[in-house]
Amino acid sequence: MDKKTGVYICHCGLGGSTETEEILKKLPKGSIVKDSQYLCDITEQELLIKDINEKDLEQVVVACFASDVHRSIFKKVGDEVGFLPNLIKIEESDDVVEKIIAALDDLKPIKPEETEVDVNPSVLVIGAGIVGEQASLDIGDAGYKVYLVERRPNIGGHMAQLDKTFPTLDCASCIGTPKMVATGQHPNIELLTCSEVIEVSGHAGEFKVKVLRHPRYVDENECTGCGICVDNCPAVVASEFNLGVGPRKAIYIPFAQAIPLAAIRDPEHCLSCRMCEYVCDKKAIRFDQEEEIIEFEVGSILVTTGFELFNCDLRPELGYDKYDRVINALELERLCAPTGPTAGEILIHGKPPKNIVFVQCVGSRDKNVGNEYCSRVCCMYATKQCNLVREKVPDAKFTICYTDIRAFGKGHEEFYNRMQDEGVIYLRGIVSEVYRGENGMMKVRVENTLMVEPVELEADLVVLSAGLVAPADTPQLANMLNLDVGDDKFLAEAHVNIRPMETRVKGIYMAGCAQGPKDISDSVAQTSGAAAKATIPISFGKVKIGPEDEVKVVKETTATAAPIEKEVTG
Amino acid sequence: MEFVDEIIETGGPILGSEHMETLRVCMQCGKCTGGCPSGRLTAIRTRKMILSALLNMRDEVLSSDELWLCTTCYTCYERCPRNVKVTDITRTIRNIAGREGYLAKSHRMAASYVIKTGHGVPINDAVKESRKKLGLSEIPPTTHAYKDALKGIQTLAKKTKFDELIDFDWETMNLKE
Amino acid sequence: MPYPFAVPRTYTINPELCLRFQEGEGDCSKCKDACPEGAVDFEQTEEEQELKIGAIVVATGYDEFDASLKPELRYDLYDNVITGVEFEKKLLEAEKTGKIEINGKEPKDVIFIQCVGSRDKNVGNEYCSRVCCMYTAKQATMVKDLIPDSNVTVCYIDVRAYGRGYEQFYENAQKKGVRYWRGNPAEVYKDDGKLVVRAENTLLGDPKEISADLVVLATGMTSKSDARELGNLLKVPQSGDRFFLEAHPKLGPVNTASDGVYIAGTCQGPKDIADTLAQASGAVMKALIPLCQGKVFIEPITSVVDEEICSGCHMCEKICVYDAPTFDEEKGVMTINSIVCKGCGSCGATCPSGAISMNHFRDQQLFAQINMLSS
Amino acid sequence: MKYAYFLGCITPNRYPGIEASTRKVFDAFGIECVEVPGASCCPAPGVFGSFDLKTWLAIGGRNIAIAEEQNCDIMLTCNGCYGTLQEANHLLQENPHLVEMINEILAEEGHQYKGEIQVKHCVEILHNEVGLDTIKEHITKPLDGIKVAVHYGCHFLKPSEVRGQGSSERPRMVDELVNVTGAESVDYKDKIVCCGAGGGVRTRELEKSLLFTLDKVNNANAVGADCLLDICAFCHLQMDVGQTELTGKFGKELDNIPVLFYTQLLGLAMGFTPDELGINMHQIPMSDKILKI
Repeated sequence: MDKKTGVYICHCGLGGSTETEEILKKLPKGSIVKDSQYLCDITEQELLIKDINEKDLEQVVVACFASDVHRSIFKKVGDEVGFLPNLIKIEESDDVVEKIIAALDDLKPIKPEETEVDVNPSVLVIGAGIVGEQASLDIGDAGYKVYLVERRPNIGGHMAQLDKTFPTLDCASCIGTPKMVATGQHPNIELLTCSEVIEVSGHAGEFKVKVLRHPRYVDENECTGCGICVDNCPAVVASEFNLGVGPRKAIYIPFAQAIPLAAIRDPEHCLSCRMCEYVCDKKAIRFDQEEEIIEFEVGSILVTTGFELFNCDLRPELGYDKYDRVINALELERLCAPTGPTAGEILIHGKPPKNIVFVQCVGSRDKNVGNEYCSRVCCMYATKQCNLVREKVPDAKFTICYTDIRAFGKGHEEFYNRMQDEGVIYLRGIVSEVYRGENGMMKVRVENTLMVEPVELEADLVVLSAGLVAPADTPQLANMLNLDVGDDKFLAEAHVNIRPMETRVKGIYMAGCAQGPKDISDSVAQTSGAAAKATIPISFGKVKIGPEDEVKVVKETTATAAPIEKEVTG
Repeated sequence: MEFVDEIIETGGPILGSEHMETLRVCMQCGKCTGGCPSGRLTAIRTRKMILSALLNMRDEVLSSDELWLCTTCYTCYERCPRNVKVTDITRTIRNIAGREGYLAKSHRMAASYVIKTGHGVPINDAVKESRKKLGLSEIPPTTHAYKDALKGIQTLAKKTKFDELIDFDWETMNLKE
Repeated sequence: MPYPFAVPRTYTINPELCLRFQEGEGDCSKCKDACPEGAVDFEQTEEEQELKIGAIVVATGYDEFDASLKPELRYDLYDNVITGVEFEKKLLEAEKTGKIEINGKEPKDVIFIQCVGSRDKNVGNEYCSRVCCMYTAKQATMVKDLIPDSNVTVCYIDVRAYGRGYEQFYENAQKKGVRYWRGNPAEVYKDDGKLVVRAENTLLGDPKEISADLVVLATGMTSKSDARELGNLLKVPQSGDRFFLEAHPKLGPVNTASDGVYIAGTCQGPKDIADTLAQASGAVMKALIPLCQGKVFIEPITSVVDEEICSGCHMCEKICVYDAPTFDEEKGVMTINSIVCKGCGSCGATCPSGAISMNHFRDQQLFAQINMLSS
Repeated sequence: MKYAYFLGCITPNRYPGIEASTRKVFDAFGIECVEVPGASCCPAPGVFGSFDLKTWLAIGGRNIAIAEEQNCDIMLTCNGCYGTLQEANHLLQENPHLVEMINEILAEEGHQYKGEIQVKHCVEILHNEVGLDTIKEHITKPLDGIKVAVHYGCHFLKPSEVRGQGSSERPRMVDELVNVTGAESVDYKDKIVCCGAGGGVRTRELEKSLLFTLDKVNNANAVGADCLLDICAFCHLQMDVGQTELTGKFGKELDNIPVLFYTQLLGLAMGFTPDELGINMHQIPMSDKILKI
């Protein structure tokens, strides 16, 4: 450490430092230490350049709070003096002197030089729920090629499973299906279902991608989705799409509006009777199909892998694994949906439920199961489900047991008020346990915290408002793409406030629930935002990258799931 | 000092400060009270006790009879979504209540047996007979059989000032009146 | 300059305060004389610029709720009842001085009141402002940091810590000793020089009085006072909460009823910075699509004028909010600009001679719908 | 295999049958039980822990220290003892400053806590170390047709983060131990709920504490159980004596249900007589159905 050094301590988040003298003592002769306000401001930077030139500083350290977002701001400094300041992040709890001196010990010069590379005018979108679809449509509409990779046999994600959406009570199929169809037909979107990204290398502008395509055992282009194979298949198993509420065959079409509309054979349950092959007019069945690897290059990558539903078995006191009158919210959604296994008829033990208790925060706001965060959607979807059930069972009574009603989005509070007006009881208190009473009905133990009184509610149906969790294989995905994962196990953004769609890797963006729970509106707005981020370098045609922007290949396969649809938690 | 801080400082040295600090983060969801086996049968309201402690209502909490209706079954502790160590907080609040003179006579009596005999539930003649019938030693190999060991317990009680806490009279070997 | 790191980094003269612009005051020019760059220009006047653009993004933000509309909280009466924004400025000062001062004294008892102007039909704002729970948690934490022996109480109805890291942030405030008090305060009054907040603790079922040196009102967001004018100009309607209405909450959260006009951020409804920025980039994407394509597609359902019947009475021109009909001087009839027409049908309904109909959507279809509904 | 049998208070001083049956069963499996000479009250976690945590920890540490002098792990037959000794051991093993504090107190009597042994419940040893297969081999009189309402008690399972016995909501260990005897563990309402005795409630508020027991008895009877089965001497006392107190002192009506400690049930299945197991010393007499086996 013998170089003449300039140390600048910024006020942001720190309120300045009184210890400039102390730091100066430890620096070589000719160094300076300055306490400055708002270094991100351009005039302050001009002063910095002046200092560097006048005092012949050989290196500069800027200590500030948000070092991770400010790097690009000092571009002007780099251009003028030939090197960039080293930014070190200082937090309130840090010993400022110690941290700065420690940073000086191991200082590597940062050259402003970046390589400019051409941008491949295409984007990889991983995951084809509503978020992946919308991003693909936006990018495709802007005129660029999209590879949309989906692990399941069809696109549409969780939204396809919903009946209606809050707070407007739009039919989910009515707004989701057109998006699916548009995605399936878009000339710029290449849809790869039953597929998983298994390797990514390269850098922004030019990522090399390997995709593993699992066999569908049906020729997607030949199959018309007529369903005659399904009708003739003798093997029956529970339908994943309907969360086990209804059956499916070993060769099946997950749901009527599935895109691509093609059957898929589930080899695990197939009896190999080859009846499907025999009955198919189009000769579309391919028992000999094998998995294949597809390789291509893209300019940007967008991760839209969504969420999984919390596994309610992890809260055994709620009896989800024990009682069939205890179901999770997505199961209720399938029961309500006209496209569901009961065609929208809600029957519990053969009768429409009259007394329904919703249990909020199952797997959310719960450090006990490792999920401290709020899932953002459960308050409103429970409120909505009261409305859905009421349409079919007009005399049903509803109680929603909650801690805080988080009706924060546009129109949410209004919807909450409306349902209160219509008689839904909001009981403040989190359900402690559920058991079966002598008459076979469920008993729900909960404190009515506003009455300071523990009560037992009787219910013929208990709905667990299960929270959203990161897909189980998020760590593997993050590993492959060199991304970070947050404490909440969702993918981490570059900065939670300022760069919510960017990742630590240049050229890789994310949107929707892959980044954390959010509702459809917020997801769709965010995904268009991420699409913009991915499109901008492409429309420029060039992007600047530094050595740190390379994605290093992680040599391990991340392929995890079979091609059949998997609802991990059901 | 705030009551919350007092609770944390009292329990911290034995149970750990981090353990006790969880008291602060209660979000009042009521999961504790909702599942409390005692609350179904008695007047104890666990969440209210925690809230009262957080709101610095020291006297109300310490003097309440409900404080002593927890059977330490740990149901609340197990289920708390914020991992508040409710049962240990209850035990600690009772420690403070004890120092403030809220120990019931019956409790002091049970404690005095330990100083007197080493056992909270000492042996009696009938059980001695039963033990013989079962082929066990008439007197169990505990402080009942080892008088020096009993002295050890008594020394220990003096050292921790447990005798003072329960108002034990060494002269009469009984509780002070 | 409004604040030190303002962009553009330029000084502005407030004519309402500048002596030069006051009637009869005349000719002060101290700033002009002092400026070495000669940048001060008293002669500047309003000017109109015409720009040709392909898309418009509205990002006009919000106004803060006027706390004096809740008179029971005595914001207008007591100077130690302040808003969250005002307190934020105090905290900025405190960052430098290390001290919070209210009327020259460090407050020991601080009460934050949530939902001031939010979730309140009484003042016409039924909606939640989405940010107050968290900015209060931040401010309350800072008070505890700066004044460790202070009593900080947050009066709330629901703690809406929904975003990433929010729940931990809320918990952290609790760890620092911030008290959360469930109950919306009924009123604030002064007793013996000290503020008293009357609030039920709904979790104990008791009405109580808590005294305070400082009451901070977590004022919510309202739509811009001139949102209606801008909305009229751009043909962007407002929703019931007076914020701009998106085309569809799910299919088009940044689109509006006007093609090519997009909305982002709090002009569409309250939201935090992360959600605002996500939505802003989303609006950019929508604006980019036609720019990248160089072309736009228009909806097929537009109105058409039957020139044989049209009398050129201009009735349609008056009713149309999109300025689609214009008068064809040569032919003496109205014509419809199909690019701006939204196919809303107002003109057709208004036309006294029945000269206007909708492409691809005939009256018969409409009547069929009406019959269906009425049967 | 050798264990230091920590007796506590209620096992030796109220229910010697528990002690006798445990010794017999362990002997049959070739496990030696040595004494913990001069051991005292554990002392009870919810009672003494509520009075003074420091005294509680010191006495608990003392009992562990004496057992350490026997060079083997502790075995016990009471959830209260388990709660205290297991938790005290855990706290002491994790916190050197507590060991220092305790050893200063114990020095005078000449004991020293070292932290070298483990504290195990008798059912834990039977399930995890003897194993269900070995137990099955020793069953000579399978208890076919006996319906057992298992009562786990609280401090064997909870706090689960310290006890490490798995799920506190859906425990399986004792049910498996019951089923291996040929008897059937039946599900009943509030199976994992407390007997009501702990935390000093029995001592201070007898009638209220017995309300728990009343529920227990009614819930077990509702599913036609032949007996309540416990693994804790204190629960055993609460449920056995408690029934007579409920009908006697407090005039409640209930159908008495016999109460068995696990090693008593196992002993029956292994061919020991009710007299040898001290079953006839209970307040609530055993039913003929059980005695006939």
